[in-house]
Parts: sequence; C-alpha cells; structure tokens
Amino acid sequence: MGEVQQYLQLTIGAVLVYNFVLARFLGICPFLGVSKRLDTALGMSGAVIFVMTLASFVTSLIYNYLLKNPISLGGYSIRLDFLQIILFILVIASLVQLVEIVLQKISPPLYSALGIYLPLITTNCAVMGVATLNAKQDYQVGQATVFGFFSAVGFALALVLFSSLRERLELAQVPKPFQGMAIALITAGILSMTFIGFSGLC
Amino acid sequence: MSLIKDFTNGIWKENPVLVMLLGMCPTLAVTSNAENGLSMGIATTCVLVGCNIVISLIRNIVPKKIRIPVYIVVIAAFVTVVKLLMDAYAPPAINRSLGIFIPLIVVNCIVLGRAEAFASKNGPLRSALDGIGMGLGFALALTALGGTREFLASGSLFQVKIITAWKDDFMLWTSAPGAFIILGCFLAGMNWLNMRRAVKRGELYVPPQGMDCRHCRLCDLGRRDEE
Amino acid sequence: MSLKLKDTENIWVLGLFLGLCGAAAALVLAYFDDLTRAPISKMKMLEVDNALREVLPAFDNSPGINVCRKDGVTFYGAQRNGKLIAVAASGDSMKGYSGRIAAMVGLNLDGKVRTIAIVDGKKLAAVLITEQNETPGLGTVVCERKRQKTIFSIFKKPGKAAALPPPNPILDQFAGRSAGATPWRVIKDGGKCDYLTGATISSRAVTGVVYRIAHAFAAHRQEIIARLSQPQPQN
Amino acid sequence: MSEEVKAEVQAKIPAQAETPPPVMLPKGNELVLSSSPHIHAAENVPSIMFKVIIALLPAVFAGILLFGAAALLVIAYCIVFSVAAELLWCKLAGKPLSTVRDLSAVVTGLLLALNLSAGVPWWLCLIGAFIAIWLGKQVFGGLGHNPFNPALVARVALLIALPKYMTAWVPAKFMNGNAASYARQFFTPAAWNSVLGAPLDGVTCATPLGLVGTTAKVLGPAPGVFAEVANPTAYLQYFLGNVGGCLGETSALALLIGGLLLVLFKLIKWQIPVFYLGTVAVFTAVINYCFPGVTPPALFHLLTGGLMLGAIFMATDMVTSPMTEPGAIIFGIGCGIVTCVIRIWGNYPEGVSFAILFMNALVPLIDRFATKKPFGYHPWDRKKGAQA
Amino acid sequence: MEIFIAAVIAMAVIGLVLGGVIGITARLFRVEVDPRIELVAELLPGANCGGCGKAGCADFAKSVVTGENPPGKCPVASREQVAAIAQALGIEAGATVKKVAVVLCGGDRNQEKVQTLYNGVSDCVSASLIAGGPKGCAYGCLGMGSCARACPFNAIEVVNGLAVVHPRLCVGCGACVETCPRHLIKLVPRAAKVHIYCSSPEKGAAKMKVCSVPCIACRKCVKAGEEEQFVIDGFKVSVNYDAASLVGTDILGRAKCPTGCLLSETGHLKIEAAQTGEVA
Amino acid sequence: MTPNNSSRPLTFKGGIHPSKDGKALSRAAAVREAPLLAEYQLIVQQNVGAPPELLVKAGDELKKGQLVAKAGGFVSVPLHSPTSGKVKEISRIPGPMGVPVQAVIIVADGNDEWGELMPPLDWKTAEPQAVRDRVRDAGIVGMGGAAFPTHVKLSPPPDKKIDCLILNGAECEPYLTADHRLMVEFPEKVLRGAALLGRALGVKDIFIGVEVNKPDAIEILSSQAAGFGVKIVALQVKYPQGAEKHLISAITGREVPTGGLPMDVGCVVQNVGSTAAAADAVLEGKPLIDRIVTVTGEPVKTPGNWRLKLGTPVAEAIRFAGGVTCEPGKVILGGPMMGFAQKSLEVTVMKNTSGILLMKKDDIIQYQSTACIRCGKCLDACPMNLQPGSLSAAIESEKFDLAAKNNVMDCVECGSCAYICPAHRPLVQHFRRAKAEIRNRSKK
Ligand SMILES: Cc1cc2nc3c(=O)[nH]c(=O)nc-3n(C[C@H](O)[C@H](O)[C@H](O)COP(=O)(O)O)c2cc1C
Ligand SMILES: Cc1cc2nc3c(=O)[nH]c(=O)nc-3n(C[C@H](O)[C@H](O)[C@H](O)COP(=O)(O)O)c2cc1C
Ligand SMILES: Cc1cc2nc3c(=O)[nH]c(=O)nc-3n(C[C@H](O)[C@H](O)[C@H](O)COP(=O)(O)O)c2cc1C
Ligand SMILES: Cc1cc2nc3c(=O)[nH]c(=O)nc-3n(C[C@H](O)[C@H](O)[C@H](O)CO)c2cc1C
Ligand code: SF4
Ligand code: SF4
Ligand code: SF4
Ligand code: SF4
Ligand code: FES
Repeated sequence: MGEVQQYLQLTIGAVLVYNFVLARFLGICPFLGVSKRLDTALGMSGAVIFVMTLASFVTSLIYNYLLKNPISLGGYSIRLDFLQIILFILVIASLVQLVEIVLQKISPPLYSALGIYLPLITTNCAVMGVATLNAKQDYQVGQATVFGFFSAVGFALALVLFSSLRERLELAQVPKPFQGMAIALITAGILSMTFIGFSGLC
Repeated sequence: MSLIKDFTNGIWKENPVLVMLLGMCPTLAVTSNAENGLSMGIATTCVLVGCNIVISLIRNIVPKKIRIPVYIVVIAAFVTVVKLLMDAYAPPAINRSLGIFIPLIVVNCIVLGRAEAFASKNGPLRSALDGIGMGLGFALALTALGGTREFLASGSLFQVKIITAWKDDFMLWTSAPGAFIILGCFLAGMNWLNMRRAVKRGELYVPPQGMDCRHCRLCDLGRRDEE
Repeated sequence: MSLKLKDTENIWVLGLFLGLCGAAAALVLAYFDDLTRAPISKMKMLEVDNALREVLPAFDNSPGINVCRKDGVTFYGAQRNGKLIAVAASGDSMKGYSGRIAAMVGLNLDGKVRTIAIVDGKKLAAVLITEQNETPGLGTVVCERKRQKTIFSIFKKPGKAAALPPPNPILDQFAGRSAGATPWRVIKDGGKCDYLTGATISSRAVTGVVYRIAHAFAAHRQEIIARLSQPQPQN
Repeated sequence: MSEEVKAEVQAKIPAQAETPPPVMLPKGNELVLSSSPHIHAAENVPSIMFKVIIALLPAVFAGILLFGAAALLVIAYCIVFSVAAELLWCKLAGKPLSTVRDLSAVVTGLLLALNLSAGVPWWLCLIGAFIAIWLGKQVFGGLGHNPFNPALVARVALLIALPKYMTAWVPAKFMNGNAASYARQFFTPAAWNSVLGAPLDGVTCATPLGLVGTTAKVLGPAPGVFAEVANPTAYLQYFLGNVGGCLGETSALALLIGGLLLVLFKLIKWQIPVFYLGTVAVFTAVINYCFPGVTPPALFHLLTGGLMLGAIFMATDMVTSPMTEPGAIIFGIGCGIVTCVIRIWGNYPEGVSFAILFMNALVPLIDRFATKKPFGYHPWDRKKGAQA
Repeated sequence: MEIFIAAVIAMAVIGLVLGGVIGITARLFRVEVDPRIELVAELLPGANCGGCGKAGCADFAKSVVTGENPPGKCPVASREQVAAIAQALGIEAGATVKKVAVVLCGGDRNQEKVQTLYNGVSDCVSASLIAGGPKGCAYGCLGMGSCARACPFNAIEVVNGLAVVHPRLCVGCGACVETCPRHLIKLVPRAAKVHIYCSSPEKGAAKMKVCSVPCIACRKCVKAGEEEQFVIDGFKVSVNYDAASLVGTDILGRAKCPTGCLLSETGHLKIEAAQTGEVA
Repeated sequence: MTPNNSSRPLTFKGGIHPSKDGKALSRAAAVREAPLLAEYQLIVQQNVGAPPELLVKAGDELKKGQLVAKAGGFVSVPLHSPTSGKVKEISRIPGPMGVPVQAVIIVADGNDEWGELMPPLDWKTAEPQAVRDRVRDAGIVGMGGAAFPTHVKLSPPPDKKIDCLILNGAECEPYLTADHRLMVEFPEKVLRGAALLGRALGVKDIFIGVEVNKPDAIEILSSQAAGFGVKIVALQVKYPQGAEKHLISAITGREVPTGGLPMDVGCVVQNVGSTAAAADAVLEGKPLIDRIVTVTGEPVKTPGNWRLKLGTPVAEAIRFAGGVTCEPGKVILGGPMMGFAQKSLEVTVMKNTSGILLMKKDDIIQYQSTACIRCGKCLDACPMNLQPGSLSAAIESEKFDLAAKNNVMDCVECGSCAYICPAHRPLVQHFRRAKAEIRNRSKK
C-alpha cells in the first residue's frame, strides 16, 4: 500500500498539482511555440514524453551511481557532483540525437511526425528540469523514471488543452494588441489558475 | 557606431524576452519580485557574456559539425561556475528562490541562440558587447516584470513598501497565474506601442503570433509552423 | 537540424575534439569547485546560524557543531565563556494546512520559552517558523515575522526596534511558557492558546510544534543540558 | 424610410406622368439587399440575458432575505462595477458602447455577487468586476469569445489573491432560529463592513463544507464524524439556505426554482446540471459507502457549497460550455468528477469553481469530438464523408 | 590534485563514449536524404504564398529538385534567387516573365451611379451571391476587399470602394485572381503600364447608366494605337497583353479617351487619390 | 411500403416553426388569370443544366406555346413562347441573381393564340417512355425551386431501383400558397399527374406529403386519391418540411446519404406544381408557359395567387395585385426563408418562381450581427445536423478547409439556423460564400 500510495502521489503531483508548465514553469518555450495547432501539439507531446522518460532514466543512473556519492578510487575519494550540469546536458543532447537518428531509420513516418520537435527538446527546460529535480529530490532510478514520465504527461496535458484553446481563440475577435502571444499567455494564466484547484491532492 | 548598436540591440529592438520571447521559463518563474528578477538577470548576463567571449575566441578552431555540442559544453561550464559562485556567496534567500533555474540557464535559448547567431560570427569585443546588451535586456525585462508583479501585489518594490497603507497582499500577481497574465499584458503593451508607432509611420504592424525563431536556427520549427 | 552529425566519416576526430573540450571544461570546473567548497559549506551553516541568532542571546561558541537529538527535536546549546546559557531547539509538525511546519524555539535552561525583549509592554517570544507552506495571506499570518521595510523606514536610522524581529501575537503568546503534561490547545479546542480566525489549522499546528519542542526539552532536560554544556571551541 | 426620401419619391411621381399611376412601386435602388432568410425569430441576446436575470431573481431574493442588507449592497456593487468595467473597456478599445445593452455584463456581475460572501468590502467587488469583465471576457474579444466563465475567473482569482476575505462567511440571519430579531439583524455590521471596506471580523461562521474539510484534516477519517453536519434537520436548513456561505449559493430551493425557469425558457441544456449533480451524487455515495468517514453522504454534497449555483447557472453558461448534447453530458460528468476530487482530497473545501473552469478549458476538445452525426452520414463513414 | 585528474578523465571518457555511441548509431542507422532539397528551400523566399501551385515553399523545393518545376515558376523569387537555384542545381532557370496584377475596373464610389442598400457580410464573394451585390454595374468592383485579404503581400488596397493594386508591392503570385467573384483581376506583364479599366461586356448606353467611366467601345484608342495593341470584344476594348509591342503611356495623350477608362497604372491609383484628397 | 401508420403527422429531426407564417394573406384567394401584357421578357435559361439553344431571332412571329429554344443536351429542356406575338429583340435583362442574362423580348399581339399543340396522350395507356419524352418536350422542370429538368429525374440509371414517388405538397415556406391553391383547386390534375409519373417510373408507392396546415387540400386529395393509387400523407407543420431529403426522411424514414440523390434511397420527389404541369403536358399537350405564383406580403394591396406567364416582370405582377399600400423595403423572389432579395423590379417570372413577396420597411431585420454566443440553437434547428455556429466562425476567419471538413457542403441553405440565431449572425450568407469558395477550389 505504502509503495503504491507513494507512486500514486508522485503521479498526481506530477500531472496535476505541480504541473510542469502551469505550476513549475518548465518547458514554457515549446508550450507557447508549438501550441498553435492541436495536431502539432500532439506530436510534440509524444516526443516530449518519450525523451523525458528516457532522459530521466539515464540521468538518474548517472546521478545515482556517479555523482551522488564520492567514488573511492584506489584509496582516493573523489566527488564529481560539480559535473552534474555539464553531464546532464551532454547526455540529454546526445539522447535526443540518438533518438532522432534511430527514428529516422526504423520508422520514417514517426520520424516525420516527431522529428521536427526533437531538436527543440534539447533546449527545453522541461527535460533538463526533470533531470535536475530528480537529482534534487534524490529519487531512485525507478522513482525518477516514473516521475519523468508523468511530468511529461502533465506537460502533454497542459499542451493539448492549451492548443485546443488557442485553436478556438484563432476564431475569436481578440483586440489587436492582445493578438498572438499576449492572449495566449493570458489564457495560459487562467489555465494555470484552474490547476491551483488541485493543490493538496498529494 | 556599430558597437553601440551591438550593445543597445538587445535592450529594446531585439529584447530577448519582450520581442523574441526567449527564455520564458525563468522569465515567468523567478519574477515574483523585482529582486529575484534582477538577480536572475545578472546571473544570466554573466553566463551570456562569458560564453560569448569564449565562443567568439574559439569560433575559428571548432569544426563546424560539432559546434553546437561544443557550445553546449562551454555554456554548461559557465553555468556551473556561476552556480558554484552563487552557492558560495549569494544570500541564501535569493539562492533558494532562484532554485533550479540557475542550472537551467544552460538550456536557455538566449544563450545558445546568441552563441550561434552572433558570437560564432563576430570578434570577442563585439560579442562581449552583444552579450552585455542582451543580458541587460533580459535583466531589465525581468526586473520590470518582477517589479510590476511585486508592486501590483503588495505596493512595494525591492521589498520596500512604497504604499504603506496597502495592507492585504493581492496574491494573484505573485502566483503562477499572475506570471502568465502580467507577461501577457506586457506583450500587449509592447504591441500597442509598436502599433501606434507603425500607424504614425503609415506602416502595417502584425503582432507576433508565435515564438520568434529568427535568431535561433537550432530547429526550423518556427518556419514549419507557418505552413 | 545542425545538431545532426551528418558526416560520419571523421566521427572519431570530432569525438576527440569534443572530448578535449569536455576535459578542458572539467579542468576549469574542478578548479572552481575547489575554490568554492569552503565558502559553500560555510554558507550552508549560515542559515541555521541566523535562525539561532534570532532566538538565542549573544553567544561565543558555534552551536551548530555540537547538537543533540531527542524525540525528533534537535537541540543547540549557546555558551558564553564556556558556560551554557540557553538552548535553541528545532522541530516540526506535519499538521499544517499544507503539510510541514518547522520551528526554531529558544528556551531558557528552566524550560521556559525565551523572551527576547519586551516592546511596548508586550513580550517578544523566541519562536521562529523556519519552514511552512501555508496559504499566503491566511496561514502565513500565523507564521511570519516579516521584516517589512517601508519607503519611510529606509530613510530612518536603524534604531533598536528595527534590530528586533517584528511581533506576531500568535507566536509571542508562548513567551515564558513551559510545557506541562497536557498538550497546549487553541481556545477553540478547549485550550488556552490564541488562534487566528480563519486559520485555525495553521494556529493549531504552530501551537503543536512549539509544545512539542518545549515538551521534549522538559522531558530530557538534564540529559540535554549535560550534553550541550560540554566545552566547545570558541567561535 | 425617412420622411425626406418619401417626400422625394412622391415628388417624382407627377413629374413622370400626368395621371398618377394606379399603383405605387418601389424604386429599384431603394430596396434592401440581404441574404435569406428574411424573417427572424424574436429571441435575441439581450432577451436571453434578461431571462437569465429573471431566473436568478429567486436566488437574489433568497440571498437578501438570508444575509440582509449586506447582500443587497454586494449585488449592487458587483452589477454597477461590471457594467462600468464594460463601458470603460469599450471606451478605451474604441468599441461601440452599445455592447453594454446586451446585458451580459449585468449577468456576469450578478453571478459574481452571488459567488461572494455577503459583506465583502466594496473594493473587492470592484476588483472582481474588473477581473471578470476585462480578464475574463473582453481581452478575448467580448461576449461569445471568452473560453472561460468570466464570473468564475474573477471568483478564483479573488480566492487566490485574497483568501482572507474570500473564506470569511457571514452567518445567515435565521441561523439561530431567532426569527423575532430578524428585523434587527437585517442591517448587520457586515453591511457597514462592506461600505467601509473593512475585512469581515467577529461575525464570521463556517460553511458546512469548510467544517467537513477541517474535521477531516483534524480527526482523519473516522466513521460517524459527520453526524453533526449531515442529518435530516441540517439537510432542511441547507435546502432552505439557512447556513453560512456565498450569498447566492446557500438556498438550494431558490436555485432549483431558477433552474426550472431556465429549462422552461429553453436557455440551458438540461443535461449539464443533471449529469453534473448526478455524477457528484454517485461519486460521493460510492466513496461514502466504501470508505466511511472520508466524506459525508451524497445528499450533503448535493445541498451544500456552490454546487447548485454552479451546476444550474455557471456550468450552463452557453458561451463556455459545449454546444452539443453529448458534449454537455461529458462536460457535466467531468465537472462532477473534478468537483468531488477537490472536495474530498484537495486543499480547498469547495471545488465547483475550479471544476467548471477546468472543464471550460476542455470544451474545445469536447466540441471537436462530441459532434452530431450530420444528416446523411453513416456513423462509420464520418471520416470519409468529411474528406469528400 | 586528484580531483582534477578524475574530472578530466570522467569528462573525456563520457565525451568519448557519447560521441562513439552516436557515431556508431549514425553509421548503423544511416539514411540518405537529398541535401539539395534543403538547399533549394534555403534559397527560396519562404513566403509560402502558393503562387507556384504547390502547397508551400518546401513542397516547391522538392518539385524543383525532382525536375517537375523550373525554379522560375516561383513568382516571388527575385531573378538573382532564381539564378542561384538554377546554378546550384545546374539546370535551366525556366520562364521568368514577371507579372503583376491589375484590377480592371475604374468605378469607385464617385464614378458609380447606382448603389442599393446592402445589409450583409462585407465580403465580395458573399455580396455577389445576393442579387449580384449592391453595385449598379453587375461587372464592377464591389470594393469589399476580398482580394486585399487574399493577397499575402498586402499589395491591394481598397480606396473609396475600389480595389487598386500597388504594383511595387505586388509580386504577381495570383492569389487575388482566384478570389475576385467578378473576375476583374488579371495578371499582366510588368511592362504593361496602360490598361483599359473596364470589364463590362454590356452595351455602352447600359454602362453609362450605372457608371461614369466605362469603356463605350468608341475605339479611339484602337485607332491611336498600333496594330494588334488592342483587342475588341463586343462592346468592350481591352489591351492586348500578348502583343509584340505593348502599348505605352504615350497613347494616353493621343487617344483622348472620352470616358477616362484608358489609364496608366499610376493614373488608376490617382483616380482615387484625387478624390480622397490625399495627393495634390 | 407504407409510412408508419400512426395518426400523428410525420416529420423529421430539427427544423423550426417560423412564428409568422403569413399564409392567411393569400390562402383563401383562388387562382386568378393574369391579364395579357404588352411585352414579355422570356429569360432563356430557366433550367438547371445545359442552356437551351435559341431558335428565334428578332422579328420572328410566334404563336403561344411555340418552341423558342430547344433543349441543349440531356439535362436541359426546351422553352416555349408564353403568348402569340413578335420577337422584338434578343437582349440582356437583370436576372434573379443580379447578373444580366439573355432574354427574348416578345411583343404580344393581344390574341394570345395557341399554336399547334402536341397530341394528347391517354393517361391510362401512355407508355412510360412517351410520358418522359412529353415531360421533356413540354419544358417541364422542378417548380419547387430547383428548376431541375423533370424528365431526368424520371429516367433513373438502371442500377438504381426506384420504389417510391413522393409528391411534395408540403409548401413549408411561410407566405407561399401557390401549391396549396393548386391542390385545392386542381386536385384531379395533381392526382393524374402523380399516377402518370408513377407509371413513368414504374413505382407502386405514390405519396403526396402535405402539411396539416392545409386541411382542405388533404381532405379533397384524400377523397379522390384512392382512384389513382395515391396515398396522402399528413405532415407536421415545420420548416423545412418540404426539403426533399427531409420529406423522404419523414415519409419513408430513409436518409439520403451525403452528396447523394433521392434515387440513392429509391425515391423520386416531385413538386405538385411540376406534377400538374406534367399532367397538362401529357393529357392536353400543353407546354409549360405559365405557373401559379403567390404575390403577397403586407404591403401588397390584394395578396393572392395568380397564374402568370413566364416572362412577366415582377413590377407587372405587383400591379396585378393592386400595387402596394405602403412602400416596401424588400422584394423577394420566393419565400421569406429561401427567397432572393431583388434590387430591380425588371426581373421576370421564371419556371421556378413560386412567389413574389414584398416586405414592409419596418419588418425588415437590418441585422446588427454580433459574435456567436454558442447558444446551440442553430445546432438544434439545422435539419442537416450541421454546426452552423462554429462553421460561420471558421468562415469568418476564412478557414474554408475547416468549414469543408465540418461538412459545410451539406448545408441546404434552408435558413433555419439564421432564423433562430439570437445573435443575428448572417449564417446562410457565410455558407453560400464558403460553398462557392470551396467549389471554386475543388475545380482548380
Ligand atoms: C483557499 C483556502 C486556503 C486556506 N488556507 C488555510 C491556511 O493556510 N491555514 C489555515 O489554518 N486555514 C486555511 N484555510 C481555512 C480552513 O479551510 C478552515 O476554514 C479554517 O482553518 C478553520 O478556521 P475557523 O475555525 O476559524 O473557521 C483555508 C481555506 C481556504 C478556502
Ligand atoms: C429548405 C428547402 C425547402 C424546400 N421546401 C419546398 C416546399 O415547401 N415545397 C416544394 O415543393 N419544394 C420544396 N423544396 C424543394 C425540394 O427539395 C425539391 O427540390 C422539390 O420538391 C423537388 O421537386 P421538383 O423537382 O418538382 O421541384 C425545398 C427545398 C429546400 C432545400
Ligand atoms: C447535378 C444534378 C444531378 C441530378 N441528377 C438527378 C438524377 O439523376 N435523378 C434524380 O431523380 N434527381 C436528380 N437531381 C435532382 C435532385 O434530386 C433535386 O431534385 C435537385 O437537386 C433539387 O432539389 P432541391 O429543390 O431540394 O434543392 C439532380 C440534381 C443535380 C443538381
Ligand atoms: C444560462 C446562462 C448562464 C450564464 N452563466 C454565466 C456565468 O456563470 N458567468 C458569467 O460571467 N456569465 C454568465 N452568463 C452570461 C454570459 O453568457 C457571459 O457573460 C458570457 O460568458 C460572456 O461572454 C450566462 C448566460 C446564460 C444564458
Ligand atoms: S496583388 Fe494579387 S498577384 Fe499581386 S501579390 Fe497580391 S495576390 Fe499576388
Ligand atoms: S477586385 Fe474583386 S475581390 Fe477585389 S474588391 Fe473588387 S470585387 Fe472584391
Ligand atoms: S442553412 Fe444550412 S446550416 Fe443552416 S440550418 Fe439550413 S442546412 Fe443547416
Ligand atoms: S444560433 Fe447563433 S449564437 Fe447560437 S450557436 Fe448558432 S450561430 Fe451561435
Ligand atoms: S526557457 Fe525555453 S523552455 Fe524554458
């Protein structure tokens, strides 16, 4: 029960209460940039879920076995935690590229659907953010992977909702100065307001 | 002349936050008050200037094919240095409120974007100026945003109560929704100004509809979205 | 798209270059790590130190170095000239409106909650909430001693009053109290402690955590005093 | 046709022929060209909004009856400030001021007032009205374009911004069963608080849901803990509205009458309130049965908090709810689930506002997928038909 | 000291490992893409106007590389851009006769004589579907700007109820041509500077009833011009844009068009300006 | 096959009840012959499909009923002279859609003298093919509004099995009473025509659908129907009950697939007027040269139903009805729901002109349309189950692809949605535009 409950809390927390975009402000650039149409948003969501889960897994491996505790080597005890940022970003960038290369070969349709989003993910706070948060909260590899997956699901939920709202706003007669990004941000604000209602769920 | 332009470019005309809509996460996350905004702006400026200089120095020896990974390494190194220094010397309160957004400077599109668009093509002096200008633009925007949010919420600026009669904080503006809404209003204000100027000049002004990727060619998403 | 390494032929050369860059970066970072290690650990101490300074009288040792844990409460001893003069304790409660509330309380050696000063006839208790997630503007009112600078005060000379933490009626009511066997309760629950209407839960939690600390000290007084009286290197 | 033109036409007739032609015919270029249809139903937007106001009157009267002059003041403030906000925006944005005439600002203001505690200060009404009209409605382009319910945007914004004011409740005047002193109580300090702009103090009470939330937090789940708030006598009070709470939400009776009127006027899809209330009933009943002590019985949930007001008047706002009937069903069920989740497990004692706003955000998606089958399509070749 | 060594080793190893993994995968999963498509797409203007008949610039780039279209088919690209593409691919540039749009109607609000009350959507296509729209002349410009909205380059302006093309802005993509329900817009060679701004096939007298600047087919211009420079079609004369020598602006003085429908490009712009008082 | 036997009037899903049906103005007015005019302006193309080929030129003498133009193809019908006289000229006159159209101007000689008629056929023995040919030669097109050549509908391709003929006597348009008067005054013609067309199609089931607001028509038709093997079906009063897809749906429960035709569900729908004209053509050999037109509206002095010759200018028709008592603000060809507003009174009566409606200036809705408030009334009203509100928003932002994806092409332009819309949105105009644009694009 305890284990299950813990994971359940992790899940609800990541998706609703501490939503990556709306509460934690991570991954705002793709959230704003790739939300003009629902189908692109879906594509991006798929890509982010995939990469974030994978990145959480790999970076938490590195964190747990390389950075967290000093390594003793031939009598020396060596701390490498200051390499966290540089290692994480390198791993993420390489991962994204690997995924891209592999996808292009084994599934061209998937590649053409997701491919264009992949490079954007490298400079996406959400992926780096989830890796950093995993380390900060000292999650084990399993926890980290679950957290990564559901954080990405939270990102996807926000993105999909937001893009469908923006599609509707396309048809609205928004006052000139508010057109484009301004109204999108205000909509996101109200969306984030609704997510505050979930506070306390975990 | 062009040096001055390099410097001022980022402050208004190509302001990374208000015009190019880059680096949105820290922009929204740490601007609950003016002080945090300013601190984040300074931290980012340091990284930006340092990276710009180093990258413009090594730009001719880096093989084209791996320039992006190399830039990322350089940036990550600078970010780590800034983080270590902040851990060591910055007041703990500020350190806590900036939280994980210091490590996240590493993925801030502004830094990589300027490295790729400017520093990799220009000498160290101009690159440094560009970095300072962009960083200052970023810092100014963040401070203004933080100041606005703080003032609207409690009538104070830099934690100093300006309107002493203001008793109950209006928490909306310092909360997450407030960040989005105030930034949205900022952009609307920018659009309004630009529109008025355009009307005076007899031109047509179209408010930016999405992220501006002109300066970051990492991906061609911006272009594809328009199709 | 430029991230794609299209040319796979001289991949090893490129890899080597990248490796070299990484090594260079690592070198620099190691240097900075070395440079900042000491200041960082000092900075980490500083936070506890600041809290201790708020709730304890002037001391000349480093209370953070020698601590004692009892019933989930951490005790710090303040010494002057090698003699224990007061004790600070930190503990927490999970019963806040949004979870954890942690407090640092200064205690006299007799187990009473310390009074820092008397301002306008009101006692200022040595109670400091160090961690809370209560609803801003509601629960936080119970917890906060926020130093509010105003446009006027920054031009005034910082007098004595400014050095003191601002009063908070809910926290200050504990000044001079010592814990008995029955837990403290808020008036609403039939006890004697004041609470803030509309934030009873937070008030309850704060009352609870202060009692818990005071009670832990009362229960293990001798032992704690003995432990913390051990001589310590001077600051 | 103006008099001059008529005169002009008449003047021309003798000039053309000595004897007036037997019939008068219109001149071609004075005819109006417009698309079919050339006749139109009588209903228009102002009349719809007017009917909603009528349907809200029972709740308004109940609110004033229960909470005294303070309630009347809050209602007046909210309506006046909403209309003022609308006028001001139109003026600044260069829109025709006539949009005020569609009465939607009045409805928004009224609903906002019903969502506030009686005796909130006047400036809170002012802020709320501006948030509702400007942030909730006009930035999106005005009536019809807003994806979120304006009154609820304002309510939730105020809840986040000023929880102190938004969680202090005035007791209903009949609460102590002392009807004799009613007249005296009608003008309570709360009314003065509202005028002077002071926060509510001293006269506050808890809402049933607030009590339940506190109980659950303090005691943890235990069977029987809700006996005090969930019993037949209490239910009758809830039904009549004799409890603390927002000034328009407490009287289930008045709201149900209003709902009946709305259905009679054919202004709302009955599916939304029915499925909303139904979902809440089923959900809470199941939880109450399976985990006794976690939450009170279903009837308690139906009668307390803003559920009735939300389900009947706010979830049904046509602008922000789905257009089709299947969509309305999904919307109602969604609102119900989110409401229950927040009420039972969340920090907030009440989840109606958040639930409706959350489902508002889902409306474009619902509208996209819950569509009617167009005439002449077979369910399985919808896609094919769409491509053709 | 050891920390330096360890850090350097760690980084170098990880750099090498990552580089190696990517390198190997890249080799294993190699996919050939035609780099020329990207190249051509880079060189195209990126306006995505559809003037080439393709879904967008990227689509057009593909068709250029496969040889389906010559690069010159892009109406927006400058001569230099087209040449650059052709050179890059080593192919012919293709036809590059630059065209420009012109609205063949001169009846703005001051020239038209009959106008009905219209209550409806302000859009030419919509209006034309209701008894042909409010305008007296069933062939004239409705002035509701459908073409202006369709133009991706903002080259059309509706002034005083008449659409006029700003030749400097128009790139000749043809998006407007399709839109006009009255079929008034024509793509003509850029060199043509004189047009007959009337498209009504009605008899002269009928046209005069509704408009003050119609072409009444008096043929003064035909006589003043050279052979084949004009086309006579019933009660309407128009400029022959396929003529070997296009008619020049000098015809204006010689022809003495009695109604004023024979105008130069700038003349058309000025009908407007004069009446709205913008140009002295 | 029988429509379900309950005594309740049948109907379809959706639709509206216009509050003002205006039929009282002319319901009781018996059909009157119009006096002869000096000049008729006969528009050449009066049918959907290929334009007829003109056979006359200026100066030609014509007899009443004489061929003026011959069919220009299979989907086309000939045109006949409405009276005897002389061709003045072939010219262009304003058409009902605003664009000038070719017309034959005939100066009447005042004799109104028939030329040679086609030989009458016996209604009991006429061959199906002979009926079809006669319907074509008489120039009969759909008089319910579409002007689609009737003989084409009578010649379904062999792979389509037709089992049901439905006569459309619904006349759901407010104000119009032409079909009503026809059914009341000439029930025999309608029934004979029905039987004839039924034979031409080889069907057993023949229905006449009539809205219950015409009880006299239902009664008189029912009393005689048995002899012709025709069933009279009472329909609920609801607009657009007369739209063929919904008529079929009401009577047979079948749903014509999108983009399909009635014959896809084994039905053929004919207007009662077309049917009566067919009866005239077969039994008397008379071509289609006149039709019953309701001239009505509040401004009209004596609203009523007239038998008007093709080519009668609208101005003259109004004159027959005594002119106007007040100045009208709108002149509409057809009914108030689907008719076309005119800007000129020179347009003339055509084969599908069922009514001339004048509206008072005060009754005209000069709509000030506002944004859609998403009330969903249009969704409930639309008989095609479309989503007019969202469609119009898409069209307003010129997103025609979106509109096409949401089936705007299925809209029958009935106007129910625009009638009901509380925001007074010009929905039908939007849809006409979208349909035009989309058709344009697909042509490309
Ligand atoms: C949005 C919201 C936030 C709240 N935050 C707190 C809080 O931080 N601390 C607290 O004690 N009560 C908080 N409450 C109030 C509790 O729900 C409960 O009503 C209150 O603690 C009981 O106090 P009372 O007995 O004075 O009514 C909050 C209520 C709401 C609606
Ligand atoms: C909305 C709508 C309403 C119609 N109403 C009638 C009507 O009332 N009577 C009628 O005869 N035809 C009506 N029609 C035309 C019929 O759909 C159909 O075209 C006609 O009955 C076929 O007969 P016809 O070819 O003989 O005209 C209507 C069409 C539409 C789209
Ligand atoms: C292009 C076209 C082809 C048609 N072909 C047939 C046909 O083969 N058989 C038939 O019974 N009706 C045919 N119709 C007539 C329709 O069934 C219908 O009567 C006509 O579209 C008018 O219907 P309405 O008045 O309801 O709009 C055709 C109509 C059109 C426009
Ligand atoms: C049945 C019905 C319910 C409504 N409910 C609300 C509401 O909850 N909140 C609100 O601001 N306006 C409401 N309105 C008014 C109006 O729709 C609202 O101002 C629009 O959302 C503004 O675009 C309602 C209108 C109707 C007809
Ligand atoms: S005016 Fe016409 S041809 Fe010229 S650019 Fe605009 S749309 Fe293209
Ligand atoms: S040219 Fe054609 S599309 Fe343009 S405004 Fe005139 S009528 Fe409309
Ligand atoms: S006009 Fe079209 S969309 Fe409107 S109700 Fe009729 S069929 Fe439906
Ligand atoms: S009837 Fe009008 S307002 Fe209502 S949904 Fe349809 S278009 Fe919108
Ligand atoms: S700053 Fe761009 S994704 Fe966070």
